[in-house]
Amino acid sequence: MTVTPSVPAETSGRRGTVQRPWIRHLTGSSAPMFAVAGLLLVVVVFQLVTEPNFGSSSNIANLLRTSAVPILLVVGMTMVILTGGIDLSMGGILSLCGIAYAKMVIAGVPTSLALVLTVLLGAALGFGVNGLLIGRFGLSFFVVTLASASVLGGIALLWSGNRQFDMSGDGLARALGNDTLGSLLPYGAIIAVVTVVLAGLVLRYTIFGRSVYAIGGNQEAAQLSGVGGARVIASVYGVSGACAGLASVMMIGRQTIADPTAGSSSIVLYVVAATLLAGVTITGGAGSVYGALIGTAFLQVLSNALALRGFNNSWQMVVTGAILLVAVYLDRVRLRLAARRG
Amino acid sequence: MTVTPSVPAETSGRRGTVQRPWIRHLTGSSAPMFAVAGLLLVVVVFQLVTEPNFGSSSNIANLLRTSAVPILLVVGMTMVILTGGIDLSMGGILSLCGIAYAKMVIAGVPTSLALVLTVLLGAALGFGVNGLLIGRFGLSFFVVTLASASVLGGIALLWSGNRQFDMSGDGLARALGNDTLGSLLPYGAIIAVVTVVLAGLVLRYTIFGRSVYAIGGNQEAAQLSGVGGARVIASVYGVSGACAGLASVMMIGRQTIADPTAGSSSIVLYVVAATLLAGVTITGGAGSVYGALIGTAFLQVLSNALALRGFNNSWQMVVTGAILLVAVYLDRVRLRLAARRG
Amino acid sequence: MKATNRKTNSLLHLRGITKRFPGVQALDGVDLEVRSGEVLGLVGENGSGKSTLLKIAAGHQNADAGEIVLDGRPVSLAGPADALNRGIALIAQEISVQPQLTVAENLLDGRLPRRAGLIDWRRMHRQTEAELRELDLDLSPHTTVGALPLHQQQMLSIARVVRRRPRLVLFDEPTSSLTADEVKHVYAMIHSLRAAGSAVVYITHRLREYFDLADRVVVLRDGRTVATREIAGVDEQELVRLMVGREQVQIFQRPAQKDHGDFESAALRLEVRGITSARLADIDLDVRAGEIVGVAGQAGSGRTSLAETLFGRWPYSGSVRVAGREVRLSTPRAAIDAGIALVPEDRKGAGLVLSMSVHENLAMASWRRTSALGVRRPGHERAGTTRVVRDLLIRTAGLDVPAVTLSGGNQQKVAIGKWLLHEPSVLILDEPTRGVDVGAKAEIYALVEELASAGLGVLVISSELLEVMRLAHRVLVMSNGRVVGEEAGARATEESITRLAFRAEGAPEPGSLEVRNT
Amino acid sequence: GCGGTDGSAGDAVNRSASSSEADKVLDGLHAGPAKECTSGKGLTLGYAGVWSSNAGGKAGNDSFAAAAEACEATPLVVEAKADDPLNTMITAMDQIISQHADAVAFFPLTADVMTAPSRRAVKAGIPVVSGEITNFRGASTTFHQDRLTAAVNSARLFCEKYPDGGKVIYGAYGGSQQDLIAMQKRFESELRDCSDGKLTIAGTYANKTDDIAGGRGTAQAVLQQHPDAIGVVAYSDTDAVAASRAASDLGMRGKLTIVGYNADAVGLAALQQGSIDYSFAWGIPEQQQKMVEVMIALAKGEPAPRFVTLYPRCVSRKTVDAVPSIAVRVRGIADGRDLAPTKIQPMIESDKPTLEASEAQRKAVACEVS
Ligand SMILES: Nc1ncnc2c1ncn2[C@@H]1O[C@H](COP(=O)(O)OP(=O)(O)OP(=O)(O)O)[C@@H](O)[C@H]1O
Ligand SMILES: Nc1ncnc2c1ncn2[C@@H]1O[C@H](COP(=O)(O)OP(=O)(O)OP(=O)(O)O)[C@@H](O)[C@H]1O
Ligand SMILES: [Mg+2]
Ligand SMILES: [Mg+2]
Repeated sequence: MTVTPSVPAETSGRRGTVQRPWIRHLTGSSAPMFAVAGLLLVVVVFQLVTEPNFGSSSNIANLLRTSAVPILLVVGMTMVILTGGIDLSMGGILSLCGIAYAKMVIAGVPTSLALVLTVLLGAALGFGVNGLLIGRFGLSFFVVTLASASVLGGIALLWSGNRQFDMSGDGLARALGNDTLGSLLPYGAIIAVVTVVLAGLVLRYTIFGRSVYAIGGNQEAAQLSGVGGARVIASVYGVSGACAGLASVMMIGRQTIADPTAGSSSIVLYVVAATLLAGVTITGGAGSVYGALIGTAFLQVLSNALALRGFNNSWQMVVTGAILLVAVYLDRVRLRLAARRG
Repeated sequence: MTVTPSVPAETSGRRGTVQRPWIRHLTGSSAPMFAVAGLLLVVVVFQLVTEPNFGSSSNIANLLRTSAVPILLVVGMTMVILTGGIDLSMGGILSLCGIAYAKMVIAGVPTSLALVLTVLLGAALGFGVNGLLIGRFGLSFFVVTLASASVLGGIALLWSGNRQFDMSGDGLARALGNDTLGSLLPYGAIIAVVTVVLAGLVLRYTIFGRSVYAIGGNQEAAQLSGVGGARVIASVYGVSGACAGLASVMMIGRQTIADPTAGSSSIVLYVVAATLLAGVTITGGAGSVYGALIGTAFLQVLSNALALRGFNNSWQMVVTGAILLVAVYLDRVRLRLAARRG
Repeated sequence: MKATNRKTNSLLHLRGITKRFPGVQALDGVDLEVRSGEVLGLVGENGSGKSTLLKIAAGHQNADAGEIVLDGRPVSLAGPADALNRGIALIAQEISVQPQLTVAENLLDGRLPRRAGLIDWRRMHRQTEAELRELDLDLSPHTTVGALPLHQQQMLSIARVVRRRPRLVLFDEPTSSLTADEVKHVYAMIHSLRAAGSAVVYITHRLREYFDLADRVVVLRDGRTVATREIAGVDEQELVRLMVGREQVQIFQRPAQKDHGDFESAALRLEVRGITSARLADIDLDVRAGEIVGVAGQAGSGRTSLAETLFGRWPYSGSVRVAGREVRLSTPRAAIDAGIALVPEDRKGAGLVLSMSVHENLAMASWRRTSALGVRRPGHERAGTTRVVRDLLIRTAGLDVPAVTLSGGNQQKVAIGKWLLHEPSVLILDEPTRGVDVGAKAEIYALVEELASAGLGVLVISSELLEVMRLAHRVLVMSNGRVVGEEAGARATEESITRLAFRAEGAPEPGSLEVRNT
Repeated sequence: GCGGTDGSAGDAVNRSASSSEADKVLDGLHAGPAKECTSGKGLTLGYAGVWSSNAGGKAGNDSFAAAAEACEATPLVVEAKADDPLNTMITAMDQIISQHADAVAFFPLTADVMTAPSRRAVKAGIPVVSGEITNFRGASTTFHQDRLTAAVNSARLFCEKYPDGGKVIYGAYGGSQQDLIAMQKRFESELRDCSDGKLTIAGTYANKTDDIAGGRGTAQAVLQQHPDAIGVVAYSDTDAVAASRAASDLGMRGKLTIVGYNADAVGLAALQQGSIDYSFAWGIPEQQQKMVEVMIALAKGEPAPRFVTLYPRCVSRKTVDAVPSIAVRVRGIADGRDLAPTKIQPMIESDKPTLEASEAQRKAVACEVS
């Protein structure tokens, strides 16, 4: 199988000019991340200057609380996209896991045990359904996760009997989804950021993590080096399922109900957009979970800012889409220039 | 240019055994279409026997009327998927075109002119936004159409002032979306089927149509032999935009209002699933618009049957997803077997 | 030489063509004249610039310098379409068909008969049927081309050019994936082209074909024209001498070395018994410690399939022992764990992750060895990869630059080098020097020999007979998925190997199987 | 004289009405005179609302802003998103809190969900006006929409109209909103009781997307199974219109009594065109005007009712002309006219939760059966 990298990847030049590391960072594959980080900074500073309440502890807590679930989902999605896939089923898994958690808690399972079991359920669904079909049988990730999203979302509705469950009495879920450490730091956000850092470490320092990049870079070569087997691909969907499982409990804590439609397809597409915004490339192999974090943070700050200025959802749709387009366009231009220089 | 089919494509064997055409049809790339057609037949017969209302003229008219918009969208989506892409923005285009049509009609433009302009607008959006960025600049179809879906949907909302428009007085739209020829045949369904046949003819009898297949099979080879890759790709998104434009007016006729949120992401994902169900492969190059029609018909009959038997949406989600999974799995098995035989 | 035929009927004259790729001077002032009605053989080693020259002549690539003179007038070719309009057609080395379209559409290549603007399939099929009959091709116009076996696809991609009767057809290794019958077929097409007054330029690695077809040959070496001869005035040995040139004979010179017999007492690294699969039939094979076994054969003879099967990529029946242990090679990982390493023939596609750094690529195959509980030990890894870069003289701007920035030869060294850290018992090299320049080639040969003498069992697959003969202590010849012959390295000659490979083509002689039961 | 009813294509929902247009209609209904109001001066009133692309959401957001501005308060309306309603409703509320609004209210999507942000508001010293009775007890004032009264009135309507009994189809949302489920249950039991079991719910259809296209297919399926049905009761006007379209296709419309809910723009137009027969008027503009009044009082520490219960008036094809369009009512609010005297939306103020209006109150808004 001939894999011709569709994008002439960045070459550091025939003459082998050795660039300083920080220049390489700015013009290299991390460029989109730094660009979005810069934009984020601009928006934050602008908001701080023009909007006195933006920096208030309650607004920051609000921002962080709102971001926790998307960030968790983005971590899982990043892993999947790094291998060159997409997980459209995260919403379905989230819905189903939320109902499973609620059913367990209502049946008297201790909440902490229920939490662990829910995360495991998410991982098992991702690994056993998507992972097996994509990694082992080689089916298209798009079709598989599209279909499993439908199946799992349907099962969530059936199992719940189309009902929401009142979970306001569940202290653990509330802690995860709602409560703050001090007045500023929601536990959920802490967990989300810890997950990002953990994922970053795993991606950098473990065989599994490097295999994820290798598969995204060139699946065949990774396989022929013994690191790109079905198991790694399956595991990536397992991780994304686990993230969705954890997110489902956070969502319950935030909403104080378990809702069988909690994970909609639009949440999933939002998560994909956030992941792709700052340098995780859709073809896999390039980008980092920190970039994904920055992309999500940017979208969140943006909608916070737009909402407070009275721009409604429609404006947010337009601006988000436009920024995504500009981001991929500029990235393409950067790669072209890099290829020409090389 | 090396042409190595990524899936060990069905080889008829080194010894070049010549099979009878009909056997080739049943085991060849049209196999999924015939399988789903068979399944469709089974469901229809079962329904006719067990459910007296199923064959009633009103139920058939209902089925056809409900199917018209999805079928139109599926035609556009098929064209795009045949080139190896996906158009996630069909919903956004549909919403925006619907508002454009309503605005024109309210401003006094004759409805037939407004209809033509709306279809042209859809084509222009597809060609000029998605087509240009994907075909000409080589950006990822997924990212581009994800982003343009958001932008166009947002513009639809902004332009409408977040309002629905009463279009119950519009006879043309009502004819397209609601009225029937005799008691059985909704005009919308007739148009949808005519569109399918037209698309089928274009795909088979024009150079453009053959180029669509060629690009899906091997984009680079197609470009080398002067098929004009960029323009064909852009045109395909234009066609899908035009289909969305026409569908928007049908939708207005059906709902009697113009709704800026008419094209949701879940409609788009439904359309993708319907397209992929019966033999259009997600990697492009294989499948036909008739297969896509059969896939859509199957999903529509299935939900009609389930609804008549009192199974709710959740069941339909589960069944649809499961059938899609089984379909792609069996297709993979078929290809494996074909490769082994070869 | 060039003075003699200037006035006669020079069709195309390439003058002083120069072309440079990153790191390689592919062509360096090449002159080439083609006359109407002749078949001109273009001879040269791998990488000598033959394909590049033809691509320039056919408008697929632009020369950095030089002149293209057509019918006595200098022209500049805007692209393949322009060249085709001027009557110059290239049949590329790689098969170029549109797999999703039918035989008829591919054959007519976009010039489809139409009625009222629509494609007239009936007429198209009738026309194609007639043409296929005329071309003596046993294909149905309706078949989807992707479903055809590769050799038929190749025939088709030839036919669709030839049918247009261009004035000049440039054949780049048209026969490399064809059976003997089909080769005859191509001959017939060339004869009819010539009879119609067209000229042909022909490249092949089967030297005999030059003698069958060509009127004259031009020999390229290292991107320069080194000789032009009437075919009647040369023999095969002379041709090889011209191709290889003195200085290059050096690298193909076998060092005084142990021969096949010397390994009989060495430990068995690899024992293959009766391996059969969709593409292989009943393969037996031994490789001993320190031994280099070469595998030769025509393209499509099953060499790559053998390598890939031994690396766990395809299901098989039969048994394999590595270093005395029975192993089941169900996945590449299982093969790696068993001690087998593969350097695949498609370096960019399968050998390296080009987007990742040199360090990562070198370390990848041994991650599982160098890590503790799945966590990498960067210091440990870097010590290893630094050593490999030093030992293999890999020229790179650093360990952390992406592998895509390296030259072909250095990329190949990385693809080999990654196995050094893993310490396998069997190393399989599939076309180890494809697209690698002369200097790097010599370094790779030295490296392979060093690894063998360190006790590895090495299996070298190559289409370059000189390479096989240079490296192997023993040469196996494959054809149609079988091992059909064996020669001791010292005794192997280009001719003896080619004879073995060809004898097995067509009707398999029972004797061909006996050859390997030495 | 309201938008979208003249039969031609036009603005279905909230085409803005001019003051003179509004005055003409509202004068006839005895609305209070246009008044200068400065009670909200210097106050910021927050409202976490439904996305404006939803007709009801837009009506709520527009009339809230109109009412606040009419009394010189600054409205801070933050919308939730249709995509992800519950999470974004929480976020909207939190954003209002971080803006230190002087009072905050929210739309009851799923009321329980708002407990946590409501607590945060109270903690930040911001009085909360809760949108729904099931929500948290710390709210200063709770607005409650009494769907049960509507359920009873529509059941009674059928008992009166069809003394011989028959089959009724119920159009449910199909989601899990508690108040909608309670409404359906109440209708069912009342129907059984008032007809001595002669009237039954023969089938249900669901329409989660709350659009006409979505309800039409499912309604048609169930109508086909029950060609002898005598009526359809739907949780929303949109859903009722969907059933009406399906019935027309089946040739059954003439035999059916179709009842919607909300009497929003879609419902009013449908009543005027005769595609549905009854609806129950939920006076979103009136509720928002009252809500703003209560919020201003709370912000200033003045007394305010603990509970405000809105019970819906039955509107029929005959009486629909007496109900002015939402656009007219929003204009009236913006002009400072008091809509309470119009009695479009009767309300009960109480210190304890009023889950259901009294018998007398219910009868006052019952359906006129023809
Ligand atoms: N597109 C390219 N980019 C970089 N280097 C190239 C490219 N094409 C050819 N080369 C290099 O130019 C040199 C000549 O290549 P060419 O393909 O013309 O050789 P050839 O004589 O046809 O060899 P073979 O017999 O193996 O086909 C080789 O060193 C090759 O690696
Ligand atoms: N058991 C198998 N089943 C299916 N496909 C196989 C099997 N073994 C090999 N292949 C496919 O066949 C390809 C090799 O076929 P090809 O005819 O091009 O080369 P080959 O004959 O194996 O090798 P070479 O040309 O190097 O002698 C492999 O790359 C692989 O894709
Ligand atoms: Mg070549
Ligand atoms: Mg090979």
